[in-house]
Amino acid sequence: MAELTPSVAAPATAAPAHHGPSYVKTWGILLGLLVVSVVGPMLEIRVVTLLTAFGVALVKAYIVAKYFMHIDVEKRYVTYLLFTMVVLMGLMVAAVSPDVLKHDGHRWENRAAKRSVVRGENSAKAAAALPGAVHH
Amino acid sequence: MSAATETHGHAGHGHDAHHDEGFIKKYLWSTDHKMIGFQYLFTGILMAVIGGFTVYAFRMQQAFPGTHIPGFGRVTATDYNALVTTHGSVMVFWVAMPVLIAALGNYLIPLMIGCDDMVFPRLNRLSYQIFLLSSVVLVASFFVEGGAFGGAWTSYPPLSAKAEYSLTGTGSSLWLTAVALEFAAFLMGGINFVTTVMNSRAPGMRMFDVPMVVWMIVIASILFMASVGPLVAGAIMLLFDQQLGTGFFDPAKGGDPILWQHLFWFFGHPEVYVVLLPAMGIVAEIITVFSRKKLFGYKTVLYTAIGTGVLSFFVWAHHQFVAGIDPRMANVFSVTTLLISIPVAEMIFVYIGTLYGGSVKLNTPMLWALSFIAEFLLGGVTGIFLGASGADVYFHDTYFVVAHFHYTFFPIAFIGAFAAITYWFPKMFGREMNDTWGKVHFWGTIIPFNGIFIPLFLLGARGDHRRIYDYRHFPDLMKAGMQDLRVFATVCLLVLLAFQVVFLVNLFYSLVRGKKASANPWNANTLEWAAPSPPPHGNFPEGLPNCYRGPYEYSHPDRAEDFWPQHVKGA
Amino acid sequence: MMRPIATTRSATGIPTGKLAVWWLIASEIVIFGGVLGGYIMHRLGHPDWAHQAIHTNTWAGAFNTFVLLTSSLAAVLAHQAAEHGDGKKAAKMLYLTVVGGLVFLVVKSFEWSHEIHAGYTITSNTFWSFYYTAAGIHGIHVIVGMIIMLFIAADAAKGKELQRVENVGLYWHFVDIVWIFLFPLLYIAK
Amino acid sequence: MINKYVPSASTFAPDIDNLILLILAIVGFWFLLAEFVFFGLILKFKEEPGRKAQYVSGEKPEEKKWVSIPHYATLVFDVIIVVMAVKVWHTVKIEMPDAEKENVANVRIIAQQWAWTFVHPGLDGKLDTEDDIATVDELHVQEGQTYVFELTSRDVLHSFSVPVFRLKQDAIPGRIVKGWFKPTMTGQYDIQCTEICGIGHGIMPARILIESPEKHEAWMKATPPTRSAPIDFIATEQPLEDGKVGALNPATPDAALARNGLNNNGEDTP
Repeated sequence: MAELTPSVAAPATAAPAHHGPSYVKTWGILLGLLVVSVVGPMLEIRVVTLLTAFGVALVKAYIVAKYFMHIDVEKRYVTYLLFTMVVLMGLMVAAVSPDVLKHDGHRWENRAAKRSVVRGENSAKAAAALPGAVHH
Repeated sequence: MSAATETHGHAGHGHDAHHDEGFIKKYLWSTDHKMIGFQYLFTGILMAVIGGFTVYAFRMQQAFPGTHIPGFGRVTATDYNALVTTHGSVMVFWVAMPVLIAALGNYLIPLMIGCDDMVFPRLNRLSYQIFLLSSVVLVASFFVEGGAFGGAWTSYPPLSAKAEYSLTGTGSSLWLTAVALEFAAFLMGGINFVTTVMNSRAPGMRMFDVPMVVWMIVIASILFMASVGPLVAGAIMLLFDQQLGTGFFDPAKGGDPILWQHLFWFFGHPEVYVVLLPAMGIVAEIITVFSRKKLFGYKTVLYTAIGTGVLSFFVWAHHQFVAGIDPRMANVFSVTTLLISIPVAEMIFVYIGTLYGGSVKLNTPMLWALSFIAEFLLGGVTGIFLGASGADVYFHDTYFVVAHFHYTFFPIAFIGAFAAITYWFPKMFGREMNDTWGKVHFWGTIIPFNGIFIPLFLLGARGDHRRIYDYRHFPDLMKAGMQDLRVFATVCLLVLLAFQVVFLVNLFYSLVRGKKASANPWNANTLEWAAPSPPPHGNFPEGLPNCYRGPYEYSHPDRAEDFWPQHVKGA
Repeated sequence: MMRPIATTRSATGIPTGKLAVWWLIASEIVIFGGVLGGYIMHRLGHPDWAHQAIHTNTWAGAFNTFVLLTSSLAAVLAHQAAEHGDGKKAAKMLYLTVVGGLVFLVVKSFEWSHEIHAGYTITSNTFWSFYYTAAGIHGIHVIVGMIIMLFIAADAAKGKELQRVENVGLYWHFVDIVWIFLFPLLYIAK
Repeated sequence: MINKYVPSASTFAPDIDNLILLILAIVGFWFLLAEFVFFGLILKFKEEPGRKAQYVSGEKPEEKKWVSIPHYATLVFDVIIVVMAVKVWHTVKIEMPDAEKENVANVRIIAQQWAWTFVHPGLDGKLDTEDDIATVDELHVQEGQTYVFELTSRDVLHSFSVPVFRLKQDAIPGRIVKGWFKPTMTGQYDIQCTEICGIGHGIMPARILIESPEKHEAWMKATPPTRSAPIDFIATEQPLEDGKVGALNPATPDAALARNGLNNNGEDTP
């Protein structure tokens, strides 16, 4: 491919000299957080599970975005763009959940969904009651 | 490498020295944005013929139920649903989007921002190929056992999810695959458009020097990218429901059909603005050139277009007021729906304002652009009846809705496309279309168009509901005069379809025998008129142009001619 | 194939390839948003799914998270090498990243075959439908990323198109971030 | 305006008609004004040899005024319309008749591929009693009586629509949606399915017979009680195919097609 001009990193942005903690150190932090997110829920405490499982996931995502993807060095509107997409999904879920998440509302009732919850509970109890039910 | 260096003096990079490519390389395997634009355009026209045939068949059944339709035979209930579904899907996904966004976007964007091609030519070619594949998959679905999918272009489960309900099992999955492929094609195309306009503008072309049609196509691509995602996920889930028997949308398995409706319309409403904005851009270009007037408030139009785009993400559930969503949510969406009528109305007011003090030249492109405004006004205005939740209880899923969205979709997909084709034809093919035949086609389309849909407003208000293949089963809908309105609408459709032949003949005849066109036959300002007609590979043989001013400097006080091209340096 | 001048221009200051990848990531966020949004709404609406979720193998999920995080490290080291113009090292690191992807897929195939063998198929319960669909879409993105990475590594080894190393790295980090959210949603929420 | 063509036979029908009239007035005025100005400008500023167009950027405040006036006017009228619309929506879809204050009769509506099953309370006025009367494609109601209906579907989405009541509500499988109406006129009118539901979507018309109290009571006495499938058949996992549910086998899809002279493929059998 005869290339008139070598196309090493585009000149427009001087290649960002790496600053901040070394990549391997960041990797170490991420692994630590992974351990926290696995161990935390084992305590079976709901709020701890929420904090460790999902809170840590947010922190890990932030770290990967900042230190690996260098999103902070990038133009600001890139961050705004990605953040807008996430907010859009949040708004969609917020507007849809009164119909899908909840199984009844003003003058309507989703009997089939309520029934499937009861059926799920029953089959779980039945499975648990079986002698030598498989647990792992 | 210094991309920022002025490549003005550079006498066309290595492209021009290439040997004369063979037929395949030049027409079918080309990576030239103009050729890919033509591929989309002619595929879109071919699909429009399919869309036209389907509407001929089912409107004849509506007017003369149970009779033998010439060219089709008897329209059974199964056929009727398949024809209606095909008409809807083809016209939105395989005519409006390819012609307005992909064909014009591909052709115009590089030319109007003064560069030689899209940033990713091969990705551009691949996006057309996937689009072609989606068209083939859709057409194939007509011939499978059980026939084409018959559950309307919205494909609501459980009807679309279970073969024993829709009786078109294979057809449903092929339809869904075709739509998913089409989404993939337009995601790739969209990324290509947005990146090209962001990065490859001519030196000196600031944000507010970009022509309005380029802005509109970019905003449309962004709207599409941001809204199609959930429906791609929904399509995968529906395909699994259809083929694997999962229960995403099956109430018996804990799934929820309402989830599909939300995912569909979260995409569905931004989608109608995705096709509206390019048409608005086309109209802006044409009315400014042929009234020799600067666009009235460039920034107003741009900000209202962005405002419309943003608001279009918060209105979707007005399609579902009576569809079982929680009635308290309906009011929220009714408010946002009426709010979005404001920016769109403002855009129309600005276009009307542009005519003030102009020197309006009524040739064919201008007639199309002006009729877009006249017709779209009625489309927009009747949307208020449907956006107001109280009135929608009566109007939902009646022919009033059908007439409303045809008064918006027909101006967008057809009037907008005719305006663009007649305006840019000299640039695209280096020849001129016959203006008299153009006017014959114009009046032969506009008058019957109103003849079809005004009766449908009346029928809808009197209770005609949608997708009914034979109204004789409904005594209240066979009252005096109602069937006559249906016959009148169908006759007007036949007249309209007949006049499209005039357009096709004029198009293909002028392609070969039209009068030679100069580089700038309309004395317009935008950069594509700085290139020769038709522009060679690489667009600007004398070097890529710079941009010195906005696109709409017409009748500038301190300039002799009444136009001031963007690439001309001095006065 | 001659590259058009359009690709070399950079009015925004962001190289064209990277700008396109940011847009690709934006459109992918809404795709995964659709699947995960549907899953979260159903999961909160069906508390009984917890009994199904018990049968997911958390250790396999955790190990896979470790694998993807490590492959992200390799991807960013590849980018670092590419910035210094060392195409060879960048290619080596990219191959390491691809190996990480392979390990991820192998672990997942064992995990899935075990679960399917135990009777938890895609149609056994809507939880499992979401489980296989979400992880499946993510898996396809891993596979596509690996294939593209191999092409880019081949070019990088010859010192060509080194800016693409960073671009595919961005995509890979995004796929890793999706898994960072998938892991608690599918495996831990018991 | 609409009631000239479609009689308004329920208490909230006039409210909807008046709302439509209000919107028509506001929207009609703005539409005609915009078209008039639009065509006026085209004719006034048609191209004349030697006359150069003016240079108007539209950015100057006194120029912008010409657009911001209609802009704010649209906003004001939109607010008026939305307030009125929400009021009507509240009457039709949010408020429910209070069973204590007025005597309310309950009716059950079950939509299925291609027939409507209506369950009337019968003489005792209570549902799920021995004297319930289930009918196919014929809903008998009494003029002046407030009805609260429970609506569901057995298979796909349908939509219960009574144009003369200006009432429309989708029937969703697995969900029970409540609504109300109070007939104010006697007569026989169409019931439509306004959500595409397969090949029989066009042949599942039903009739609503609004009878005077005497005629209604006479009908109830004359019609033998017939049982029907429970409304939440999906919830109670009642298999549809058993067909033996209650005396009435409303209509398997094929039976509904045959009743309307079609074969299983939806073709007219000559």
